[in-house]
Order: sequence, then C-alpha cells, then structure tokens
Amino acid sequence: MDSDERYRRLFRTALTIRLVEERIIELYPSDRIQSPVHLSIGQEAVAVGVCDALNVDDLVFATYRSHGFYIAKGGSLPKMFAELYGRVGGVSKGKAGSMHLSAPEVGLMGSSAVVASSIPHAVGAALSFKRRGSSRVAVAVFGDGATEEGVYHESLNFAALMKVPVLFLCEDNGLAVHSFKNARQSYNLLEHAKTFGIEARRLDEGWDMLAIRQATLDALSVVRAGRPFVLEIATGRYKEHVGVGDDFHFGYRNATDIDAWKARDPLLLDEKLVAELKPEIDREIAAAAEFAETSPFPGRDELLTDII
Amino acid sequence: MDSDERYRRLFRTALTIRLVEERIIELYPSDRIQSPVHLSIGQEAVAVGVCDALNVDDLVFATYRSHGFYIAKGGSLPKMFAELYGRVGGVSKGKAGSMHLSAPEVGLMGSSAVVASSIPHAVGAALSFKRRGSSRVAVAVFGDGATEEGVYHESLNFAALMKVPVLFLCEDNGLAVHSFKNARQSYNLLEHAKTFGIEARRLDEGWDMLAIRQATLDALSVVRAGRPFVLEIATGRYKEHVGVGDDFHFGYRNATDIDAWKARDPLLLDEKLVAELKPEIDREIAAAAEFAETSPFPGRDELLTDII
Amino acid sequence: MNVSSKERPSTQTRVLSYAGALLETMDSALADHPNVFIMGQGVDDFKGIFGSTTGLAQKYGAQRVFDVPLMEEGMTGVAIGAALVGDYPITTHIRADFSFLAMNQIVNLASKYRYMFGGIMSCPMLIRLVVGRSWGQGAQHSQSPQATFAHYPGLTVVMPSTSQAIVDMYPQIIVRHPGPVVSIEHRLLYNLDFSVSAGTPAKPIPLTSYVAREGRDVTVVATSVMVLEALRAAQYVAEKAGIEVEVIDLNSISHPDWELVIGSIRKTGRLVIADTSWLEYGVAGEVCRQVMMRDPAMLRQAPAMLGMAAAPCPTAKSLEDIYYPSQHETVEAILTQVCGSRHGIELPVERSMTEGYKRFRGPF
Amino acid sequence: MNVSSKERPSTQTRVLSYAGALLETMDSALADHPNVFIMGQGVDDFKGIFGSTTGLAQKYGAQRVFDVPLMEEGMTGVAIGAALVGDYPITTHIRADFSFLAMNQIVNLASKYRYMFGGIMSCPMLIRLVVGRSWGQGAQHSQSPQATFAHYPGLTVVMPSTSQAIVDMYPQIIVRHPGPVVSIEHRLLYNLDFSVSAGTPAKPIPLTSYVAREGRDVTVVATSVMVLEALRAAQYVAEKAGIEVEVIDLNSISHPDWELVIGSIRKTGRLVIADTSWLEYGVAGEVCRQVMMRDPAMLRQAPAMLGMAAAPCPTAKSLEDIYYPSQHETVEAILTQVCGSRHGIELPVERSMTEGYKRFRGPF
Ligand SMILES: Cc1ncc(C[n+]2csc(CCOP(=O)(O)OP(=O)(O)O)c2C)c(N)n1
Ligand SMILES: Cc1ncc(C[n+]2csc(CCOP(=O)(O)OP(=O)(O)O)c2C)c(N)n1
Ligand SMILES: [Mg+2]
Ligand SMILES: [Mg+2]
Repeated sequence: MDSDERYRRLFRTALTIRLVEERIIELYPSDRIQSPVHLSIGQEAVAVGVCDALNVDDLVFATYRSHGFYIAKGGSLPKMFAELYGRVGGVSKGKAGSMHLSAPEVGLMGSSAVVASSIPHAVGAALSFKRRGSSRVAVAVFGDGATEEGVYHESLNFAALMKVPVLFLCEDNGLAVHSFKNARQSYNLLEHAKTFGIEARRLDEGWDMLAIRQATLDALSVVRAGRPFVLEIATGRYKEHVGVGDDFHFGYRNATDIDAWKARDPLLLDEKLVAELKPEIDREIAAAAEFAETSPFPGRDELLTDII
Repeated sequence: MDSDERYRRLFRTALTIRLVEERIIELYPSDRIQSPVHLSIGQEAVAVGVCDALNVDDLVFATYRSHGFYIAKGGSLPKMFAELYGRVGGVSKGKAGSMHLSAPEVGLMGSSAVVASSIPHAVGAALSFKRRGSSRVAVAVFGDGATEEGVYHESLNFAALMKVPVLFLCEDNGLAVHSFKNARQSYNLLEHAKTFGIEARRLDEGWDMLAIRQATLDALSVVRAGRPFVLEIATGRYKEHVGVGDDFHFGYRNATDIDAWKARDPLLLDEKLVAELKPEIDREIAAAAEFAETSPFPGRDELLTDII
Repeated sequence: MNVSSKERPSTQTRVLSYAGALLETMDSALADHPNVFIMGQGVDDFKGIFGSTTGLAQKYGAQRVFDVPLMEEGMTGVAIGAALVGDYPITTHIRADFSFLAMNQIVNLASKYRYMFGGIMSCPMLIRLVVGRSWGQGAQHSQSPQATFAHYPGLTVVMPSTSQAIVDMYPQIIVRHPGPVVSIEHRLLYNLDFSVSAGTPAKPIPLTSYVAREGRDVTVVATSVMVLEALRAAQYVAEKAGIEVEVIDLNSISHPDWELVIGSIRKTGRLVIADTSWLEYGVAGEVCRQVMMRDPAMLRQAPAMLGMAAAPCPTAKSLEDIYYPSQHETVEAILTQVCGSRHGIELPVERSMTEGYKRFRGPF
Repeated sequence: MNVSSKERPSTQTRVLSYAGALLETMDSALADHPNVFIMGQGVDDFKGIFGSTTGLAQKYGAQRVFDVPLMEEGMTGVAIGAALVGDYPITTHIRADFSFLAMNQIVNLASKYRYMFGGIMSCPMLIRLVVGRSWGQGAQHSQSPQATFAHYPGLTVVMPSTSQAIVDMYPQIIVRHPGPVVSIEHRLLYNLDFSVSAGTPAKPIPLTSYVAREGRDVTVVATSVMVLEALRAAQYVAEKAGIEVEVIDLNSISHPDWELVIGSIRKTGRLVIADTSWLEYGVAGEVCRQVMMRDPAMLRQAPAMLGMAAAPCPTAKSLEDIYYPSQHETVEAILTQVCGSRHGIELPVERSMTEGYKRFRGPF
C-alpha cells in the first residue's frame, strides 16, 4: 500500500477522535452528556497506530479513557454518541456511558472504570485463543498508573508462564489523575517486564501514528508466535484527568509539559490535511449527534433487564 | 564473640525448633493439637540465622508456617504449646492456634494464613519506624509462592518509593503446597526485585545458619540505612505442606529432592552436639507440654471478648 | 449420623459422596463441553481440591485442567476474559476466604458485565468456594460469604447441601446459565455419602429453594451443612416428640423461592433460620425481610436463628464448639418454637457438630 | 432544599459543609495526634479528596499526608502494619467500589487482628470510603457496601449523614476507638452546608443510632444521604398532611442502637427503611431481623423499603433517576404507611433526587 494513503487513513481516524472529543467539549455544558468523560485528546495516535495494526477480530480490552480506542477499532459513531447521551440507541442502551464503551462486533471489549481491572481479561481471552489454536490476539490497554496494581504483576506472570498471545499496551501519559509517575513508581516498566521473560519496548514518539503502527506490528509478530509483549508508548494528556477542561491553571503541572507534545502533534501541524478532511468528519459527527438526539431515553422497561 | 559459641547458640535454637516439631508429630495422633500445622522441619536454619541477626525490637511478620520464627525470635515455649493445645495459657488464649502464632513482646507480630497478606504489614511498620527516626527494622517473611500475589508487587514498589527499612525475606522451599516453582513463576526473584531499585541476594546454602546470619546482617546494614532489601534463601521442606506426615509416597516429588538437603543438615550431621543439647531441650519441651496440658480450655466467657 | 432426605421420585438410588458428585459433574462438564476448563491452585495435584478434580488433568490434559500461581484477582480476571470469548471457566478457591482477594473481579466486573454493557456481552462462569470448618480452621479459613455475594445483583449464589444438589444443579449451571455463579461448597459435606437418584430424577433440584423434608409444625429455613443439621434435628424431634418439621433448603441464596418459603411459614406459623455464617447482615435478615414485606403477622412468635457467634472464628476447639450451633441448640430452637421454652423434652448431648460428621459413615 | 435537623442543645451554631467538616476533623486529628497520618490516592493534590484533605500535606508535610500509588490492597496492609506499631492511619478510597480491592486486608486481617491474637494486638485505623452517585457514575462508581462490611465482626462501620456527625464522631473514632473503622461518606453530601453547633455539643452524635427528628406517626430508619431524604419527606408530609415522622439515623451500621430503633417502632407501629444500597441482603433485612427477633407483632402492617433497584447502576440519567428512590417515592412510602395507599395527598414532583441536591444552597 501507498504509504501516503496509509498516513491519510491513520490521520483521518486520529482527526475523527480529536473532532469527536472537541464536539464533546462543546456539548458538555448543554448537559446532553451527563456522565464523567475522560478525554484522550493528545493521546489519539496511540489508539490509531495500535488498532490499525490489528485485525478486526483481534480484541482490545480498554479503560474509562477509551473514546480513542472505540473509534480506532471501528466502533460506530452514532452508537457512541447515543451511548454518551444515555439513549436507547447507544451501544449499550445508555447503560454504559463514556466510561464503559465497547464494540464487540469490531473487537472492542468492555471498558472498565476500575483501573487495571481489564488487564487480566485480555490475558484470559488470549488463553482461549491459544487453546483453540487461533491466530487472534488480545490487547490489554492501560495507563502507566495501572501497572502499580498487583493484578498487573499477576497478569504478566501468568501470561508469560502460559505463553499466551497478549499484547500489554501501556499508554504512558506520565500521570495518574494529578500524580506524576516518579512519585508512584520505583521501577522501569521495560526492565520489569523483562524479568518475567517478556519482551518489552518503549516508544517515545507517541505522536507518530506510523511509528506506533510499526511498533505494534513488530510486537504482534512476537505475540502471534505465542509470546506476550509489553509495549509502552509515551504520550501526553492535554486535558484534565476527567472532564472537558484544561487543568494547567491548577498549578500542579505546567502547560510547557504538554507544549512539547503539541509541537509534534500532526493534528495540529498538518493544517492542510485537517482542512481537507474536517468537513466530511464534521458531517459524520453531526449525523451521529443527530442520531443520538433523536434516540429515545431508556425507560423503566430497561431498568431490570440483562442482569443475570 | 567466640564463633564456636555463636554456632552452638544458633544450633541450639534450631534444634529446639526441630525437637518441638518432632514432639508435635508425636503428639498429633493424640488429638491434643486440633488445628492444621505447617511444619518448618528442614527450614529451621532460615528462622534461626535471620532472627539471630535481628534485635529484639526489630519486628518479624510471618506466615502460618512460623513455629520456627516464633522460637527463633524468642517466643515462650509453654505459651506456644498452650496455644497449639487451644488453652487459655496460650499466647492468644487458644484463639490463634498454630497458624497465627505471635509474640509481640519479642517482635513476632501476627502470623497470617492468607498467603502474602502480612508482607505489606512489615512495610507499614517500617514506614512508622522511618517517620519516627527509629533504627528498628521490620522483616516480611514469606514463601516463594507468596511472591506471585499482586500485593508483593505493590509492597516492593511502595517500600522502594518510600525508602523504608524493611527486609523482604523469601523462604524458597521451591513448593507452594504441591506445585513446583517453575510451574508458577516466570520471573527470577532477584532480577525482579532489582527493577524496583531494591538490592537483592540469594543464598543457596539454606542449611547454613551462620551464613544466613551473616547474609542477614549484610542485608540489614542496607535496610537500616533506609533501603529495602530482598533476601531469598533456598531451603527444603521435609514434611508435607500441612500436617505431620511425609509426602514422598504421593509421587508428586521425590525423596531425593530432599536428600540433598538432609545431607547438609547440621541437625542431622552433628550428632554429637545434638546428643549434648537434646536432654535439656527435651526437658524444656516436656515442661512446656506439661504447662499446656494443665492450662484450662477457654470457655464461653472468652467467646465474645476482644472483638473490636 | 443418619438423616433422611426428601423422597426422590426415582426408585433407583446409588450412594455418592459430595466430593464424588463434584468429581462426576466436573468430569462430565469437561467431557460434554469442549469450552469448559478448570483452573485453580492445586486442581491438578493428587489431592485435587479434596477429591473433586482428582485425575481430571490426566484425563483431559493441562489445557483443560490446570494449576495456577497464587493470583486470586488475576485468575478471576483471566476467567472473565476467557468467558467473554466463549469459554466456560470453572475456578476454585480451597477456602472461601481467599475469594476476597478476587472480590473486585467478582463484584465490580463479573457481576456487572452483562448489565453494564446493555446485554451485548456476558461472562458465564462458575466460581467454586469451599467453606472451612472444624479442626482449628481459625478466623481466616472459616468464612461463608453467601450474604456478601448475594447482595450484588448479577451474581447467582448457590450453596448445594447434598450430592443430589451438585448432580442436579451443576449441569444446569455449567454452560447453560447465562451469568457468573458463585457456588459455596462446605468442607464438612465433602466426605459425606448421600443417596442420589440413579438416573435423571423426575424433579431435579432447581436453581432455587426446595422442600428437603415436609412437615406441619415448624419451618426451618437452612443453608448448606445447616440443612443436614436441620434434617438430623427434624428426625430427632419426630422420634422424641412427634413434631413434624418442614425443612427448606434455601439452596439458591441470590434467587430463593420466596413463595415456597413463605407458603411453608404461613402453614406452620413458626420459623427457625439456620445459616452457616453470621446472623448480622446475613441470610437470616433477608428471610425476615421477605416475611415482613408480606405480612409481619404471619408468625405467631419471634423466630429462632442459628448461625456463627458474632466474632471471628476462634481456633481452640473448646471455643469452636460453642461458636457454631450444635445439634443441641438446633433441636432446642425447634422445640422452643413448637412447645415453648419449657418444653421439657430431652435434648441431644452432642457437644460439637463436627463429631456427628466424623462419626458419620453413611450411606443412608 | 431546606431540611430541619434535630434541635441541638447548644444555642450557637455555625454553617459547615460536609467536606469542610471532614477537613476540620482531619486537620485537628493531625494537629492533636502526632501518630495520625493520612494516605490515599490524591490526598495531597489540589482537589484533596473533594476538599476533605486540601492543604493538609502542605501544613503537616509529606510524612503525615501523602499520595500513594494505585495499590488498594497494599495500602491497607501498610496501614495495618503502621497501626500495629502505634500509628493511627487514615486511608481514603475516592469510590467505595475500590475498597473491594482491599477486601482481603479489611476483612481477613484488620477486622480479625484483635480477636485472632487473643487481644494482644490491635489495629485501630480509619478507612474512608466515598459513595458515588449521580452524573453517570455507572455500575462501578456507585456502590455502597455497608452491609458487606457490617457482616464481619471486628469492623465498626459508620455512615455519617451530616457535618455534625463528622464533627462529633470522627474525634471519637480517631486514636480513641480500639479497632478498625470503615466510614462510608456519601459524595452527594460533600457540597452540602449544614448547621453545626459552634462549641462542643451537649449531646454529641454517638457511634450508634440517634433520633434525627422526633415524631409519633411513623418511624423512618435511614442511612447516610437517605437520612436527608427522610427529613425532607418528613417536612413535606408535616406541612401537607400534619403527619409527624420520626427519623432515626442508623448512623452506625455495625453497632446500631437497636433499642432506640425498636422503641420508636413500638411507639409508631409503622416503619419505613431507607438505605443507600440494595435491599437484598442489606440494611433493610437486618432491621427486619431485629424487629422480628423481638416481636413480629410490633408492626401493624408490612414496612416500606427504599433502596437501589435490584440491578447494577445504569449510567443513563433517565435510568439512574428511577434507579434510586426519589422524594416522590419516599413521601409516597411514608403516606402509604400512615394513611394507606389511597391517601389522596399530593406528592412532590421532583423526578430525580439529585436535582434537590443541586438546587440546595443551604444553610439551614
Ligand atoms: C482501582 C482504582 N483505584 C483508583 C481509581 C481512581 N482513578 C481513576 S483513573 C486513575 C488514574 C489512572 O492512571 P493511569 O492508569 O495512568 O491512566 P490514565 O488516566 O492516565 O489514562 C485513578 C487513580 C480507580 N478508578 N480504580
Ligand atoms: C491467598 C491464599 N491463597 C491460597 C492459599 C492456600 N495456600 C496455603 S499455603 C499455600 C502455598 C504457599 O506457598 P509459599 O508461599 O511458597 O509458602 P510455603 O507453604 O511453601 O512455606 C497456598 C496456596 C492461602 N492460604 N492464601
Ligand atoms: Mg496515566
Ligand atoms: Mg514455598
């Protein structure tokens, strides 16, 4: 494939994520979306690069910060907006909301709002794939903070022991809410993973979708051969941890921390391509929001269904 | 101090542990001890060497397999037997039994029967010591299996971050119940600990009390300076996981695995010293058992005390 | 010990221990459903979770039945992930107390998966917990967390009290039940022999409550091993005093058949609740709530309740014996309900319930 | 929203938000007791657990108030270890749901430490859990596990419902209470202003239940934010129908003053139970059990019960609004108890309870 075309494809997906989230920011004061949102603005390239390297039937298990993965894995925009709006037309009839997006038909499994809790799910799915002799892989997506939880340790050990096809993907934005990584971690993630016999790699260029895609493909060649892999990608969270605002004025971090990221951000730099692609994406988003707007609210008949 | 005298002291303690547990084996069929016992026969040198290197006010947090640590730390034999017999005169009035021995007056804190669960307790005590500027240290004693639990990871990370004076002491008997370590662990414990910036050392000579004592002293010099340390000591569990029998006939392991340990075991080799020390120790044990025998059973008045 | 159970419609019976029933159902689950696998600490060793999985690793291979490291939270998460892609995992905890290490995965994830995602995904799986009791299990090996798990919607919580319950219920659960099931098995039951119907029973024990013994004088609602205690007591008072006790095995803690329970209470007007855990915020409370919601006047008098004393479990046998309700107390509770506290009927002398279980040699 | 609380003997009052009360008590605990420290994710950041710890790290230093990695089980274990050597740790979980990750340390260790070791050691500590509600918290940020923790002996479980409760109870707990305490704080309360006595109240709120409003017609036993809902409803029915509701704040879930509760029910003969969690195996059951143990005939009719719907919490607002009991339903329950279902009295229209809390600007 033409590498230029590939770049456009990735760029278009990343821009979609960015524009969707910017639309969310605009909409938020209207109270159409009445649930916490954890924006991935600044981190889009990770979801885009990784998902482009995956097959549709490869599974991604993600977190409350998963608008990016939802879109990059191919989830439907109207269903996403309807879900955020708390409508019956949403992926999960509004029961999930932003924190629990999923799109199993394209391989995005349930996102969890308990940090690190979906990491072993990816390992379990990979275990099944292995037993069935399938070539599918599972990807555990998590933040840098998640690796502090004990279950990360248990998951690495088990995955390495059982040699299951799982990719551990760490989105390292250096923050857990407002805490910096050095205040939370005494270990280096790669060295740590390697002591489990797990190959590991860090990519500092978390803005570079093509590099992320290639790093993922490289990692997947190991994973499909039945060996887990830890891929850590540095990235930058532009917005506050939860909510639609900036948070530099709170003084716990500097805007300059993020300026370095913005200076490399293709969605900011490549204005021409943005201008070219934006109108169509905007129309898609408008249609999605329109769908959400007209989808009914779930009613009492939905309250007690799908429990067991 | 005369190194010969030191050897005698350590040997005597180790022999006490051995003889106490052999007495437990003899007593067991009489149903005087009605609770699970996890014997440390074969592992005595670890408790003895480690505790000899500690001060009385250094704290040890141990496990269900802690007869050895109880005795090595200086716990009273009569109170121990009474505890095993479920009598009021026991350390904990019989409420604890073998799995929850403690002797806080000499620094053995409560032993837990949930694997790995007392590891963070040692870290917490060490944290307090640090804040108070005390020179005391805390020791977390655990088996090789315990390191698989997530809380081990959390404890290492926190201890390293906070630089607390804790010694992580792994008694590596290569087994968790009937599972061999290679079926459970993909990591090397030392390499793993080092990725947290924690110094770590393994001692293969788990029969050698003096070497263990020295290794502990070396480790403690790091720990008292405010840096956690992982000390892994190889050892051999002669008996079944729980209970008083042998378990070679079940076929899951070979007697020859343990023969190598027995061939180095000073308590088996140094028959002369055993013969010399045994009579007195036997008298102490007989007195302890006698005390237990005459101590009353806790009655209804004890059922609902000390709850909150 | 010799207790009579509900008469079974099928004429042919055979003798099967609780552990044997578990082994049979585990075996046939593996044989019948290629997507079933069993994982847990020690499931593949020679002890095989007290005989309930012995030999299955050899028979079905290490891909179907395997040991895991110490990783309760991780293992449960792994099970959820496997279930989400169509496997049916069975996990084990040799003591229910260790399931607290997996509480997050069980309560925050498994129980909510289906609802949280609007029904588009689910994670059916079986989580087997063994409750310890006797021989100095102490505070950390004796807990029975049915009320804890049953509080959370999305979980199905059962407590099979006999081999028949295992043989009947587990096939209904495994692969067939849409959601996660927590089954709380009692260690004291494992070595007991029960008579079970030889073929498929006409009325298999359902995933809800059932009448374990019919009676007209007093209703005993019991769980797990307390069902057996209730049956023993029922037999005793029938022989000694001609009192006919109706014993209801609550059986499903999350989804009891409350109409059955209430129907019985309305009939007898007297109630004893016998549970394996603490009374406070436990099964007894929920039974009382169900009665009160319908009609507080249904009962002629305050019910009796039997459970663990309101303390952690002590290790010393002298304390353990009074920590759990004995036959003595169970019979006393029944007699007091029916005849008042001055009933004057001789009580059994058995000091410790576990003695009964040790002496028991079955079959019956 | 404007609800009247129990009259305080002290004449002087001041206005204090719930978060403010927490901050005050955390501050004075640190000031008064050098062995107190606070740890939890984000306790030292600018948001400071919704304002309850803000500035304390600066004031007392990083050795006394500090952030921790994501490690709920580990953190709780660390707290136990520190408590065992004489420190008094306060830990926080910004959502109660995350405490399930520490369930093993809380239930298997902290709650049992004193008893298991025969009273020779103990680990007094305060574990603060915040219950989430509204604005799409969803299934994993909305649970209220009081019944779960209160089932286990050795734990003290409280649910302070007002600033006064915080100001009165926390000093009784911190350092002074012998064992571990789980305090379940409700997020909806944090931003509310309450009037609290300016000095030391003559009768501080005890570590057990108390009467939040006196009345003669019906007893409402409530927990946490449902106490406020009950008080609002009480005011409404007093104004609309002259009905006098007695509201009892259960306050301590593990150690309620059952005599107080029962005394009130005997007086009114009518009962509404309003809890923040599920009814099944929850607080409502335990209240019913306490009533039944004493005298099932105490109630003239079946009580009403208000709690979360029997499902995980849905995110969509339209569902969340009907998932929790509204003022409408609370008032309806009270009126039906007192006047029967055909009471004919106009109900409040408020569709979502959280609207009331948003509109609320206090003080009162
Ligand atoms: C088990 C658990 N503890 C705490 C929280 C509260 N919390 C939500 S997000 C978060 C930070 C996680 O950081 P990281 O894993 O790096 O992900 P990021 O938000 O940076 O994408 C925390 C502490 C939670 N949701 N779950
Ligand atoms: C959390 C937990 N899981 C499982 C068990 C059951 N169990 C008791 S001891 C043990 C093996 C522990 O092995 P290791 O840590 O190496 O200690 P060892 O017994 O060899 O001294 C297991 C799995 C337990 N007690 N606690
Ligand atoms: Mg992060
Ligand atoms: Mg071991």
